[in-house]
Amino acid sequence: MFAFLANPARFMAFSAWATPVLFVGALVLFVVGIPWALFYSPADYQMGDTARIMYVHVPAAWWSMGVFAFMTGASFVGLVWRHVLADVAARAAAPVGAVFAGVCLITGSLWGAPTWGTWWEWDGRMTSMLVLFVTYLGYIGLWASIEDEERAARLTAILCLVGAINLPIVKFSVDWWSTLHQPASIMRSGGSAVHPSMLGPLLTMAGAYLLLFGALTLMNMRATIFRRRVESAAMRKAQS
Amino acid sequence: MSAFGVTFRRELALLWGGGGALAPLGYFFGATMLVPLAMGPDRALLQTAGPPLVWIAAALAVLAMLERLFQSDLEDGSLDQMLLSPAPLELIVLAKGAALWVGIGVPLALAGAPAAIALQAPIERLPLIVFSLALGAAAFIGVGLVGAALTASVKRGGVLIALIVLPFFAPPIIFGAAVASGEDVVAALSILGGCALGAAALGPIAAAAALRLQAE
Amino acid sequence: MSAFGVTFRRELALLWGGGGALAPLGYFFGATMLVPLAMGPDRALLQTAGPPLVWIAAALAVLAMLERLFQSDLEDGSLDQMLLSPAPLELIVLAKGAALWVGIGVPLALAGAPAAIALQAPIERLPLIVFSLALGAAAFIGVGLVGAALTASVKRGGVLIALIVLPFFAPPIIFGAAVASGEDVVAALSILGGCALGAAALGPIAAAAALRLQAE
Amino acid sequence: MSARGPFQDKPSLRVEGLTLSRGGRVLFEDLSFAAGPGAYVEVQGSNGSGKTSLLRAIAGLLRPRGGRIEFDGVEDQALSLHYLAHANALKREASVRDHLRYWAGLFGGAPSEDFVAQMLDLGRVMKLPVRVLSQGQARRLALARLVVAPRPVWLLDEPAAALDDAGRAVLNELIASHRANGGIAVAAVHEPLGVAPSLVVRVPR
Amino acid sequence: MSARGPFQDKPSLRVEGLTLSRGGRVLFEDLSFAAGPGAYVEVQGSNGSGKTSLLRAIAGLLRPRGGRIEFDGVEDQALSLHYLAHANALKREASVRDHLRYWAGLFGGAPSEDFVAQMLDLGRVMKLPVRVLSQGQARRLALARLVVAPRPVWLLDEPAAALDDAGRAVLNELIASHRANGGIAVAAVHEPLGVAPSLVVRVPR
Ligand code: HEM
Ligand SMILES: Nc1ncnc2c1ncn2[C@@H]1O[C@H](COP(=O)(O)OP(=O)(O)OP(=O)(O)O)[C@@H](O)[C@H]1O
Ligand SMILES: Nc1ncnc2c1ncn2[C@@H]1O[C@H](COP(=O)(O)OP(=O)(O)OP(=O)(O)O)[C@@H](O)[C@H]1O
Ligand SMILES: [Mg+2]
Ligand SMILES: [Mg+2]
Repeated sequence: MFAFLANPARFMAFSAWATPVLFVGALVLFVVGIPWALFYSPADYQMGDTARIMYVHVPAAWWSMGVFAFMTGASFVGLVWRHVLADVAARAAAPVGAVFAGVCLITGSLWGAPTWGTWWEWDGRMTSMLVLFVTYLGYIGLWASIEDEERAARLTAILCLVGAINLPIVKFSVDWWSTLHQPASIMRSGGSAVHPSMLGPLLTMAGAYLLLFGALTLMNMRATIFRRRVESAAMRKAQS
Repeated sequence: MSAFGVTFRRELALLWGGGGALAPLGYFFGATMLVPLAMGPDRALLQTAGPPLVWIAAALAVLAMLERLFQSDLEDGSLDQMLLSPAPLELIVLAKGAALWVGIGVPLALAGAPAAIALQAPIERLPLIVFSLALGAAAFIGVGLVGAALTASVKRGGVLIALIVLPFFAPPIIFGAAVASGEDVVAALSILGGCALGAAALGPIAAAAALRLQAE
Repeated sequence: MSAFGVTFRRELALLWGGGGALAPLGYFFGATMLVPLAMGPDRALLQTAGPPLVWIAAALAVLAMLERLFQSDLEDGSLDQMLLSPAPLELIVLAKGAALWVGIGVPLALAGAPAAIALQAPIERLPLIVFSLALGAAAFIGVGLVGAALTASVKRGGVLIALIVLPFFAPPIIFGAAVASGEDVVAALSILGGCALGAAALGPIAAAAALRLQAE
Repeated sequence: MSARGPFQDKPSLRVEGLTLSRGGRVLFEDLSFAAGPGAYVEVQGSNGSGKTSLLRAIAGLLRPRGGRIEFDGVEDQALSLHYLAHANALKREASVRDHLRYWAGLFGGAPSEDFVAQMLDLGRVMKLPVRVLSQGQARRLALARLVVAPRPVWLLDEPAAALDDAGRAVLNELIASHRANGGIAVAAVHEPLGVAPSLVVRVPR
Repeated sequence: MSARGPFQDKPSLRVEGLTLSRGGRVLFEDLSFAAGPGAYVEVQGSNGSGKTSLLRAIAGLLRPRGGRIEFDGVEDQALSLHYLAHANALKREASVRDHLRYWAGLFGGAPSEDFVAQMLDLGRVMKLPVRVLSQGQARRLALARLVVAPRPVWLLDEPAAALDDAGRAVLNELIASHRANGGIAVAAVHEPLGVAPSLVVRVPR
C-alpha cells in the first residue's frame, strides 16, 4: 500500500477518486448515525438527553488519539525513509486531529456544565486530552513557523515522535494523579460499560469520524502537493 | 580538556559569570515570594498550596530561560562551530544540559528549601523536596533542550517552546508535587527518577538531531 | 509617522511578527495549566488558590520578558540610534511600553478568562478579573521598563531585574488578587488603577534616565 | 544624489584636547582637530587604538575624560549628526522596508524606499527580514539611514565594511554629495575610501 | 609560523556542478572548481551573490540544491576544515582566554595562549570579556581558531574584515604558512588579500 503510494503521481491519481468516495461515505454514516443517536437511542437514565452529546464527544475523543498515532507512524516513515508523502500526510492530519481534540474538549465542557455545574473539571481523561490538544498546537505551530518545508518536516517529525513517547506517560501519570486526588471520577456516570443500545449509534458515528478524517487528510495532502507544484513551476519560470 | 569538559565549563561560566542566565533563580524566588502576597497569609491554604507551587515556580524558571538557549548560539555563529567540532553534537548538547543542571537545576533545588519554608511546608519534608526538585530539574532541562533546539531558528520561539515543552513537564510536575505534599513518596520518587533519567538520556539525542537541521 | 508611532508599530510587529517575545502568553498558559497538575484537581482548593495564581502567572510572564527588553537594543546598536533621535527618549520608551501593553498586557488579561475558568473561578467574576489584569499588566510593564533599563548593560541581569522589580510588583499583585477573589472590589480596583497610572507615567521617565547612562 | 537638498546650517566641528579612556585605561590624550563645512575627515589608527571610541565621544555616546567637543553652525543640536557604527542596528526579524519606515519616523525624514532600493540595490530584498540579508546587504541598509534623514554631520565607523566595489562607489558618491551640500563627514577607516580627505586624524597607539 | 607542523594528509577539494538556492531562489548554478594541496582559492562576487552561501555549502552547513562537494586526501573528515564566518562566534561575556581554551577543547588542539597573544597582539586583552574588545580585536580572536587547532582546509569569509595593516600582514603570513604545510585556503573577499591566489572563483550574479 505504502510502496504503491510512494510515487506522488500515483498518489494524486489514487486520492483523486478516494477523497470524494470517503467524503460520501462519511456523509452517509452521519445521515444514518445522527438521527439514530438523537432520536432512536434511549436517553441516559441519569443525564437525560444531554447524554446524547456523547455521540459527538466520544468518537472525537477516540479519533483525536487515533490521528496522533497515525501522525507518529507517518513521521517515522518520513524520518527514516525520507518519504516526502509521509511528511505531507503527517502535516495534513494534524489540523484534523486538533479539531477532534478541540471538539472533545468543547462538547465535554458543554456536557460538564449541566452534569457537574462547572465548565471544567480536572478529571484525568480531560486533563490528558487537554495535554494532547496542546501537543497538537505545538506541532502545528512548529510547522507554521518554519519557512523551509523540508526542514520543517524533519523537525516536526522529531517533535511528533518524542511526543508519542510522552503521551502514554502523561495518560498514565494523570490517571495516577486523578485517582490519587479524587477516587471516584465523575466520568463513570456515563459508564465505560456503555449500554448496548447506545453502542450502535456510537460506533456508526465513530465510523463517520474516521472516514471524515481520511477525506480531509487526503484533501489537505492534495492541496499541499498542488501548491508545491505551482511554486516550483513559478520558480522555474523565474529562473529561465 | 575534552569537548564535553570545555563546553560544560564554558556554559557554567556564562551562567554564573554573566549572560544573565542566572535569571531563573531570581525568578524562582520572585515566584515563591509573590505567592503569599497574592494568596494572603492564610496558613492552612499555604500549607496545602505551597509545596506544589514551589514546583510550578521551578518549572517556570526553567521554561523562562529556554528561549535563548540555542537561539543565541545560532545568531552569533557558535552553533556552526559546534557542528564543525569533531566531538559528536549529542555530547556537546549533553554537556550544555549538564551545565544547566549544575548551574541552575541544583541551585533551584537548594533554593527550594527556603522557598518551601516560606510557604509553610513542614521542615522534616525539606530534604525530600530538595532531592525531588533536583531530579525534576533534570527532567525539565532534558525536555527543555529538545524544545529549545526545535525552535532555535524560529520566530515567535517563545510561545512555541511553551506549547511544545509543557506537555512534557506534566509528569514530573505531577509526581514532584506528590512528593512535595507527601503522598506515597516512594512510588512518586521512583517515577520521577525515571522521568529524569529518560529526559536526560533522550533529550540530548533529540536536541542534537534538531540542531543539525537548524544550520543553513 | 511620529517617533512614537513608528516605535510603537515596530515593537508590536516584533512582538507578534517575530523575535519570539510572544513568549509571555505561552508562558502564562503554561503556568495556569501546571497549577492543577501540581495542586491536584481538588476544586475547593483551586477555587481559593486559583485566582491569585492567575495574577502570579501574569506577573511572572511579564518578568520573564524584561531581561532582553533593552539588552538586545544595546547589543545590536539600536539603543545608540534611539539616543540620537530628536524625539525625547522618554517618549520612545513610552511607545515601547505601550506596545508591550497592547501586544502582551491585553492578551494576557484576555487569556486570564480561560485561565480563571480552568482554576474554577466563578464565571460572573471573569470581566472583573480581565479588567483588573489589564490594569495590573500596565503597572507591571511600567515598573518593568525601569528594571530592564537599569540592568540593560549588566551581566547577571536576570536575577537583578527580579530583585529590583518584585518589590514594586507587590502592591498590584496584592490588590489584583483581592479583586480576583472578590474582596472589597471597588477599593482594590481604584488602588490598582492608581498603581497602573503611576507606573505608566513615571516608569518611562525613570527608564529613559537609566538608559541614557547605559551607552558607552 | 542625496535624497534631500542642502541644509541651511554651515556646520563646523571642533575637538580640543580630547582625552578618552576605556575601562580605566587612557586610550589617547589631548587630541585636537577642527573641521568646517564640506570637510571629510579620515580617522586612522591600528586595531584597538580608539577610533570607535573617538566617534562615540563625538556622538555624545561616550563621556570624554577630558577636553571639549563642539558643534557650531548647527541650528538644532538634536538634528546635528548621524552615527554609523560597526553594528548595523538592525532587527533580525524586521524587514528592510520596516527599517526604512522606522528610521524615517525616528529621525524625522522620509523612507524614500524607491530611492534607497535603486541606489543601494536593495529592491529585491525590500520585503525580506534582515535575518536573511547578506553581510553587505545589511551594511547597505545601515547606510540608508544617512539618506532617510538629512544631518549636517556624519560619523562613519568603517562604512565600507563588507561592501563590494559597487557599494563603495555608492558610498563615495553619498559622501561627495554630502560634502557638496556643506556637510561634514568623519570616517574611521583602515584603508582610504577613495574620496580625498580634507584632513587625516591619526589616533596614536 | 602556524602553531603546529605540517599535517600528514595531502588535502584536495573538488566542487562539481554546484547549484545553491536560498529561500527558494537559485543563487548560482553548475559551479565547478578544484583545489589541491597548497592552493589558495579567492572567491569573488558582488554583495548578495552567494559567496557566504558557497563557503557554508562547502563546510556542509548548507544543503546544496545540486552538485557534489568532495574532500580527498583527508584522513578524518571530522578534522577536515575550519570555517571563519562573518560572525565571529564569540560570547560577549567570555574572556579572550576562555575562548582559546574552549576552542582548544572543542576542536582538539592547544590554547597556545602566549603564541596567539604575541602573534595577534591580544596579550593586553587576554583577560577581558569579548564585550569590550574593539571590532578588529574580536576579528583577530576569531582568527585564532585557525591556530588553535590545525585543519587541512580553511574556509575564510572576508577574513580581513576590520583588520588593520598589521592584522592583514599576520593573516597573510598565516595563509602562506598554511599553504606551505600543504593546506588549502578558500577565502571570500571584496578586495584581494595580497597573497597571490592560485585560483579565482567568481560567483556569478
Ligand atoms: C472537557 C471535558 C471532557 C473531556 C476532555 C473528556 C474526554 C474524554 C475522553 C478522552 C474520552 C475517551 C476515553 C476512552 O474511551 O478511552 C471520553 C469518553 C467519555 N466521556 Fe468524556 N470528557 C469530558 C467531559 C465529559 C463529561 C462532562 C461527561 C459526562 C458527564 C463525559 C462522559 C464521557 C463518556 C460517557 C465517555 C465514553 C465512556 C468511554 O468510552 O469510556 N465526558 N471523554
Ligand atoms: N531565506 C532566504 N530567503 C531569501 N533570500 C535569501 C535567504 N537567505 C539568503 N538569501 C539571499 O541569498 C543571497 C546570498 O547571500 P550570501 O550571504 O551568500 O551573499 P554573499 O555573497 O556572502 O554577500 P556579501 O558579499 O554581502 O557577504 C542574498 O542575496 C540573500 O538576500
Ligand atoms: N570596558 C573596557 N575595559 C577595558 N578596555 C576597554 C573597555 N572598552 C574598550 N576597551 C579597549 O578600548 C580600546 C579602544 O577600542 P575601540 O573600539 O575604540 O578601538 P578601534 O580603534 O575602534 O579599534 P578597531 O579598529 O578594531 O575598531 C580597545 O583596545 C578595547 O580593548
Ligand atoms: Mg572600531
Ligand atoms: Mg557574505
